[in-house]
Amino acid sequence: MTTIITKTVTRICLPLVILFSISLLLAGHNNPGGGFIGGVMFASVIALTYIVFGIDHIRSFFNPDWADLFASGLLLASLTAFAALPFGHNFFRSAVEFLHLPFFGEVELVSAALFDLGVYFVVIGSLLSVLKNVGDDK
Amino acid sequence: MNNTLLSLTIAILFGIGTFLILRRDIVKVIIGLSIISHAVNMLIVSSGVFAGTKPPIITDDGGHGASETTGTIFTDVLSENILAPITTAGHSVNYVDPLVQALVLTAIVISLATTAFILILAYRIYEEYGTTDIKELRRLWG
Amino acid sequence: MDSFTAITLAVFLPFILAGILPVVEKVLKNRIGWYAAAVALLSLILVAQVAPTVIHGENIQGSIPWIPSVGIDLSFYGDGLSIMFGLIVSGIGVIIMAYSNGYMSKREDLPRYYQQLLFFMGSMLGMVFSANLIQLFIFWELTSITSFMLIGYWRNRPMSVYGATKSLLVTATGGLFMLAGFLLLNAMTGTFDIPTILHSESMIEFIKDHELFIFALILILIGAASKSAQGPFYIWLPNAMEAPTPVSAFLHSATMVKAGIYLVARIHPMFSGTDAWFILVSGVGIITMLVAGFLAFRQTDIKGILAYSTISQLAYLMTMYGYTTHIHPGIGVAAATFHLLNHATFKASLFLVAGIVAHETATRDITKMGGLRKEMPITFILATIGALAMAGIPPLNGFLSKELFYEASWEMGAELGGAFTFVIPALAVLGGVFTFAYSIKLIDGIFLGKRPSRGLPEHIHDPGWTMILPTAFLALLIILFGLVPSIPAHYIIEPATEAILLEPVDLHVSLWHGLTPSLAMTIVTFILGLLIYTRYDSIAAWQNRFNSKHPMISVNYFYDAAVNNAKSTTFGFSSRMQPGTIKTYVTALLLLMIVLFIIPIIVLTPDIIPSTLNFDIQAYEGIVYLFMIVAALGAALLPRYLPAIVSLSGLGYLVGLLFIYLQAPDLALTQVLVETLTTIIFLLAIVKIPQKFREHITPSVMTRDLLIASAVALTVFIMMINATQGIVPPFESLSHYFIEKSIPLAGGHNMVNVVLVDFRAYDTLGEIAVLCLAALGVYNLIHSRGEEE
Amino acid sequence: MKRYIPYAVILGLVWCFVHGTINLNNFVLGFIFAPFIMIPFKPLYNFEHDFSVKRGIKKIPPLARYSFVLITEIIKANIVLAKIVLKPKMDIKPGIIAVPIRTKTELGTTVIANTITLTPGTLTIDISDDRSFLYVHTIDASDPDAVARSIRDGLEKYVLEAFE
Amino acid sequence: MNIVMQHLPIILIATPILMAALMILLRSKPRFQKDLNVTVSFLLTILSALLLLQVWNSGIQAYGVGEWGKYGIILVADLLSAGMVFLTTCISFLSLIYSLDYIEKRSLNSTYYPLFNLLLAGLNGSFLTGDIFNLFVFFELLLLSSCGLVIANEHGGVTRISDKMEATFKYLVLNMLGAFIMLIAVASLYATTGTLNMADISVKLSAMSAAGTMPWHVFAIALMFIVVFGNKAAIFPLHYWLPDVHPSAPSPISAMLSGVLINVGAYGMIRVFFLIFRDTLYIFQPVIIYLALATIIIGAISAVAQTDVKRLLAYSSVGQIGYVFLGIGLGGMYAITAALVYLVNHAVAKSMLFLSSGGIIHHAGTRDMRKMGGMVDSAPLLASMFLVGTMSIAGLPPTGGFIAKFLLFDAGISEKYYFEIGIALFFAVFTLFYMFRAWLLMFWGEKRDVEKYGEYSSHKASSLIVIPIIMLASAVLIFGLFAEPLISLATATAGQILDPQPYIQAALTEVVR
Amino acid sequence: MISMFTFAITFMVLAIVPCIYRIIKGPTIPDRVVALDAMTVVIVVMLAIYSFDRGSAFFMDVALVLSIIAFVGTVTIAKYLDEGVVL
Amino acid sequence: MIVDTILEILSNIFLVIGLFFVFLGMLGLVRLPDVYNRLHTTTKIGTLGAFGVMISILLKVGFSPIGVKAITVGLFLLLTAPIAAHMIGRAAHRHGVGLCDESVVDEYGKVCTIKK
Ligand code: NA
Ligand code: NA
Repeated sequence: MTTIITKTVTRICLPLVILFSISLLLAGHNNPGGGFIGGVMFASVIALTYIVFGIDHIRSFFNPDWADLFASGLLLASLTAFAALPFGHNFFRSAVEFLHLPFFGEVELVSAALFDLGVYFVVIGSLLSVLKNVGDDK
Repeated sequence: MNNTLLSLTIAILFGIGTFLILRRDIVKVIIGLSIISHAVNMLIVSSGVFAGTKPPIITDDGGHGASETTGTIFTDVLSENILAPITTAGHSVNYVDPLVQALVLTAIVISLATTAFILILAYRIYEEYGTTDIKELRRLWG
Repeated sequence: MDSFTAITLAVFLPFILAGILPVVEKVLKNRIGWYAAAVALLSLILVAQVAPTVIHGENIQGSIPWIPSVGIDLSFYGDGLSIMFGLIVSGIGVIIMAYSNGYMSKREDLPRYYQQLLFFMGSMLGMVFSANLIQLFIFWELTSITSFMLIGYWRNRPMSVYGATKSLLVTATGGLFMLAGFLLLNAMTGTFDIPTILHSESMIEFIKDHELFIFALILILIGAASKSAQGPFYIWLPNAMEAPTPVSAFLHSATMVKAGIYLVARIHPMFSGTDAWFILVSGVGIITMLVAGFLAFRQTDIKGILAYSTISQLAYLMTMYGYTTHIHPGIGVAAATFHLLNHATFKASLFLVAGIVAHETATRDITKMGGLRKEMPITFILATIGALAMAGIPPLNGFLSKELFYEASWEMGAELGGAFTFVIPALAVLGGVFTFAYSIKLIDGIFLGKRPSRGLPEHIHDPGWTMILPTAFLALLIILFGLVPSIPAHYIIEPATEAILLEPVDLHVSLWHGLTPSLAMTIVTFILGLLIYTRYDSIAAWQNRFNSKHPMISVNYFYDAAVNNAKSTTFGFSSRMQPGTIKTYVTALLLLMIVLFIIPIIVLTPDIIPSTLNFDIQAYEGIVYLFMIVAALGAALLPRYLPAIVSLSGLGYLVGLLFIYLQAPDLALTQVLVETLTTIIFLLAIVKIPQKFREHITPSVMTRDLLIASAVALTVFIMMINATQGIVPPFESLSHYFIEKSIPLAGGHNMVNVVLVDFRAYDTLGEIAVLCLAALGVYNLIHSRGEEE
Repeated sequence: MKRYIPYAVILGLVWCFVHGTINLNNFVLGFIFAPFIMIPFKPLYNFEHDFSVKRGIKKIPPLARYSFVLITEIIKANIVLAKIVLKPKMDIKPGIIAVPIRTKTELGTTVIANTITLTPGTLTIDISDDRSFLYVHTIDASDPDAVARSIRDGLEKYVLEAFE
Repeated sequence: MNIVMQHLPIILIATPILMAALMILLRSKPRFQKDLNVTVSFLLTILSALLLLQVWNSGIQAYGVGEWGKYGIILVADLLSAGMVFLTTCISFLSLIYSLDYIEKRSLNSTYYPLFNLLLAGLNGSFLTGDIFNLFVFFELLLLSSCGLVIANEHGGVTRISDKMEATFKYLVLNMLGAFIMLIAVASLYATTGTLNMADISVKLSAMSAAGTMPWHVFAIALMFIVVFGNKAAIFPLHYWLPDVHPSAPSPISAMLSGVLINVGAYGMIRVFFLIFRDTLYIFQPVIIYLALATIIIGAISAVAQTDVKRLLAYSSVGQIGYVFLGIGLGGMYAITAALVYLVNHAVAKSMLFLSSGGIIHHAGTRDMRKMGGMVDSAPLLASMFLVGTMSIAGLPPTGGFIAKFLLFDAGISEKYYFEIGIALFFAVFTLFYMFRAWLLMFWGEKRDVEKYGEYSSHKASSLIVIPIIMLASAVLIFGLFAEPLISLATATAGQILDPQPYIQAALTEVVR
Repeated sequence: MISMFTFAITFMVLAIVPCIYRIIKGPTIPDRVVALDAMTVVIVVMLAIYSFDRGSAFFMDVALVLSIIAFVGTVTIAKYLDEGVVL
Repeated sequence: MIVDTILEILSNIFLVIGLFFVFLGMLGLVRLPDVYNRLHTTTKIGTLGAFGVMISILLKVGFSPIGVKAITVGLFLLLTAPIAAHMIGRAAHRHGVGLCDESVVDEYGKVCTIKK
């Protein structure tokens, strides 16, 4: 078992890193980052909690089905790509919209971001599914 | 990106990886594959073709729509033998080649997936065979 | 109905009507044999219906489009030769099917039996009427397959399976060679159409002068010889006797084995008249005739005698088709064609008799029989007619064709001159001697002499009329053809001979020719035949001694050795080729890459080192390169897993650092993340892999591996320094497009990300699918244990 | 919901920091995300006592004091170690000693442990099962009691003030 | 319907990916999972037929994913790719039906459907893509999905799990190496031409060739692709993984691997060499021919040595793919036609044989042919189906295999490759020998020693297992009896292959934003 | 004239030498892990300098990610060493 | 103006000191006798040096993205470095890595052996 010291710092890191991962996901289109990088970041911090607190302990309160997550990610990604078809466009045709929101100012809405979200889910889901499957294997 | 010493390094990594995949221990083989995968990734990046110095992230845009133009014509008129893109003479680009980086990203992710699979496979093989020696891993032969 | 339709129907009706046999069986039950006979009769009628047209010198031709893109149509050609074969095939077919009603037990799988017989008959008819070499080949191989199925009719008996396998391997293989011959013929003439070649003198001239002539001839003759059991290919026929006797009578005496003869006759116009033709066809024929004749004489199994006799008789035909003389160019051909017809009648009748005898006595061993003439008088008479015809006793048809054979041999000998003047006729006589001897042996062994005290059933009698009548009909033909030879000669042999020689033929056959050399040869034959028959025991003793001393003088020895040892021999090869260790496989791949890489260097002799190499780097960059090499070496050389993995991880971070120098922040991010995750998974894996094994690398292995590794490194290096010279002007990278359109069209500043999620998002879709696959695969790996629930 | 507020505030700031631009937009974004991140991991965090602004403000001076001491100690530590590393002859007397601690909360224990690690010559190796001792590796273990004393009197006091 | 017709190429690739995701999400509802997948798979078969029809009627279709034209990724459906896709969807549909009864429930309901769908996506994607890097991505998709499927559990458990893993490991290592080499080649190609679009590369390389500025290393790149595709197709000396992997997989997957997956290598070879590296043909053609001959020899001789029915079939695949490559290497119009016909016939026959072998294994409870015998009485249907396949592989009429061999030999001889065809012919005899020997060992001869090996299973193969076999066997016969449609299709395809201008025209005039 | 940047980067690269030495030399596994961890710190510093020199924050992101992920890695290896398991 | 100059000088000093300390920390890896002592130099000197460099950058660029991120990185290192050191040290000891010969006391070792 890891010590209280490690656990405490992991507790501190966990939200920070998750936040960072979301930041990387959202920033990806204009800055380094994106779905994959954000996803790996997320997966590694969950892995860290698994490692530090023990997979069974984490699972007692936080036990998403990672397979469902990566499947949904793949579904989301492919549906995003399909979404262009009803509009008379080719598969994966992207759309860019610039929205003016009252508080945030100009916000760029990119259909590709939805795809990137799918990537994000797939990365998180698949990596953690691997870790969980192997970790469970006694 | 004509960099001979980098090419040499990549080649040497290739050699080292090759040496490892010729070993008898499957874990060593996998390590060898990892090294080669690094080498390949670097190789792809170094085959980028722009001599730019900036990362391929456009920073200086004054609002959407405007951006750096590269002075390039993009048309394909096969009948007239015009093969896009065609740049104006003496043109130089600030960025490094974004395409190769995207390719490498894909390659890295794929090799992560493959490596994960092959590692767990090695783990199961050990469970089944009780060894990691490739010489004993030859029930299938002849 | 026009002739073409009639022939088409004659060929395909057996297939179609056989196809519905299982349905017919529901109605007719055990009597489907008669249905089959009716089908055969239908074909016979259809063939006979067109015969007059052909006899009048008019050939039948027509085609249905089949594979026009390679110039192969379903086309039929009916000339005298085809019609003769068509009549034999369908005629004997009727007899055999009828006979089978009595022969085949009701307990047998009759639908299968008749179905295969009819398939065979259809294939045979298709073969003889094919106007097209490829079509001919197709039907040819179909006869091989149906023969295979019929020989293996009793499919659980090892000897049946052995015989069936042998026949298939020999004949189908021969067929493949024949196909190659046809292809060469096509390469020479540009057509597969037989009539086209036959009717073009220039083409035939061209073939004979062509450099591929001899190859085509040999290949086609291999096919013919294998089918007709000539030369070394004879070995399958004796074993084919495992088939039900009617099958042997039909396929392995009267019809299928003559396919090779048919082929020789068919290609006669294209290839004959050359030395090669004579040497190959007649040479092989004579040797086979003598050897098989002797072996037939030595058999004790009735069907064994008949089988070897068939081989020997077919060799007669071969020999004669090889003869071409200046004075009577057609004499050999005519003799062969006549003998072919006669052989079909007497050999089929003998087989049917053999079937009757075996059916009644429950044995086929001639040494266990004797004196049956009293118990089965009708059978005895029929057998005697057949045997005497085979022995060449007048006034039966066998005598006539043997006379022609002797005449042709005499003339051929004279034509060649020198020693051949007597050698050729002498060899022919020797063949006749054996024939005479085993024919007598057959009758003597079964019907004459004393009935053995033990081994035979109590009550032996003539069979029912279903078996007698067909046999009797054949015997009738034997006598008819002998007494009135002008009927077959005029209506069958002449048209057939004309078809082969491509010129009008006037054939005069009669019982009395006058005092000719051939008459003398016949008399010598009878005397010598009687003589060696009486000396049978000493000859047998001599041969047994010889065989035990020289077991290798047997084609069967080689066949069995090849087939039985095939697995063990090839296993040695295959286990050396496929040693099972992945190292070999990897080495092969790498060596192939290296070798292939060298090819352009050798062929083009380029400057493999470009002149514009750039060695200009910052010092720190160089040091990082060095670090990477050191870290990689660490990962390679550290003997234990964990240190190696730590070193590998270090390499990964350094690669990330390098990506920074290469202006790739996204890559660096991904690299360090992936590196760490890889390390975690490495640790997960080695948790359960304690390092028990440690490789001891011998110096020789080390040297070899280092050589391979260096060669790979060199290959990559040369590839890279050349490839990184930049895009060949005037072309440009399409990355320009991304720089220009990233923001306006995709709304993103990070071009790498835009490429990933927009321009090449499709790649990324594949990439995330790969990630899912890894997860699914790992799930499968972990959950693959244990039994199914 | 109230107890999320401190976390939300912190995460709002974190968002600004990782994003690199400190402005209201970013803060609000982080603030909004915070609950969603925290809820699944609720059991990992101690939500017993509600957050009070007053208490938070009261903690600022001790925190500042602690930070100041920490920084000076760190600098000292570095200079000491730099000397050791640069000295041509290694004459150190390292060892692991047990140091009793008075902190009770997990955060306090962690902070003191980390502080010890960051300060001169000491490095927390482990904590005893009852959390009353820290096992500290020290480069100069010639007088273990002195080390333990200096920790108790120096750093631990400030940690207790600021974090408990 | 119109929208479907417009997007046929991508639908054939993306739908399986979508289905894979759905199948994972639906894994708690096995019935629905099964029904949905079978339905969609069937529809895909129809759609692929429509695509082929569309290409046949209105020429080569290019589809720009994301409407980026050659700057993104385009899919190109010409007769070759559309034909391959049609073949793939047909065989995979039948294999899927077969799997429903053959694969053990715990695999079937957890990972089998998604893996199978991704395999299909990988195949269709590899065939349709017009982008060389995308080809790499889909190769990886193929690799990992087939690895996952090889270790899927099947009923009966005749194949040891350890064997599956050993085989998978070898497969994976060799293919990872292949992938690395492919990346080197692709990167070098990009560095030389500045594009990844195959049509574009082709245009640029021909222009370089015409101007005399083509660098020599393009030849080296071309030859590296032989390693890449040769590895996928398992030609000598890259065949080693095949005899280990194909038999270890569950039979429907063996059918997919041997029937379809190795064709990817042949396809890639044709596509890359006749589209991109036309100007280097004169160097690589002899190389391919001799590698093909070596492959034929190795496959033929090794197959004779086998006693395991699936391993025998696998070696036979090695030999047979050698014939396909011989056709590719000969390179003329007729030879390519022959190679394509050969490929299709082999695909159909071999998948049928592997599916039958699954039935045989169920029946006999072993893969060792020496422990079988006389099964013709207890399994007459399998016997006749296997015989049809045997005849086709052996090249006997009236099966498609004969037509294929005939065309190939004729093509070779008409192009004066006498020696090469001689070798090929000689080893065709081996094929005949080992195929019939196998059939005889299993179905004829004395019934097996019951005391030693136990009774044959009395369990009758269900219609899910029988129907796919019968359908494929009928196809084998149809290709033999009515060969003209296939040959004309192959001829038209060969025409497109040898004249890449229409392909380039279609690919590069795709609308670009 | 060597710029400040080149000097700093070169200096940091030289700081990696001891890390690599320890990674290779060991002698114990913890030694290697310490060295690996230390190497990431140096790389982080290099990234920071590089980022500053280029005036772009992109490389800073890499530095942040590296410092986080290296922590994860170190904890994992340490736990493995300590308990012989990872998860 | 003067403020700028002072900041510039200060930042350069921080930079030089930071770099120097990072280097020293790494040098410690070679010079110090065992893993525990090496942990001292890398975590303390290395981290502080890194922090110094980050401060220097912050001083140079102010609260621009680069500066803010730099200080984020620095803080994160300060937070995690001790934990890493603690984990490694603990693991090393429990893994059986003994203290160097110069060591004078090992109170933890006793506890460990009792536990085992
Ligand atoms: Na790696
Ligand atoms: Na750290």
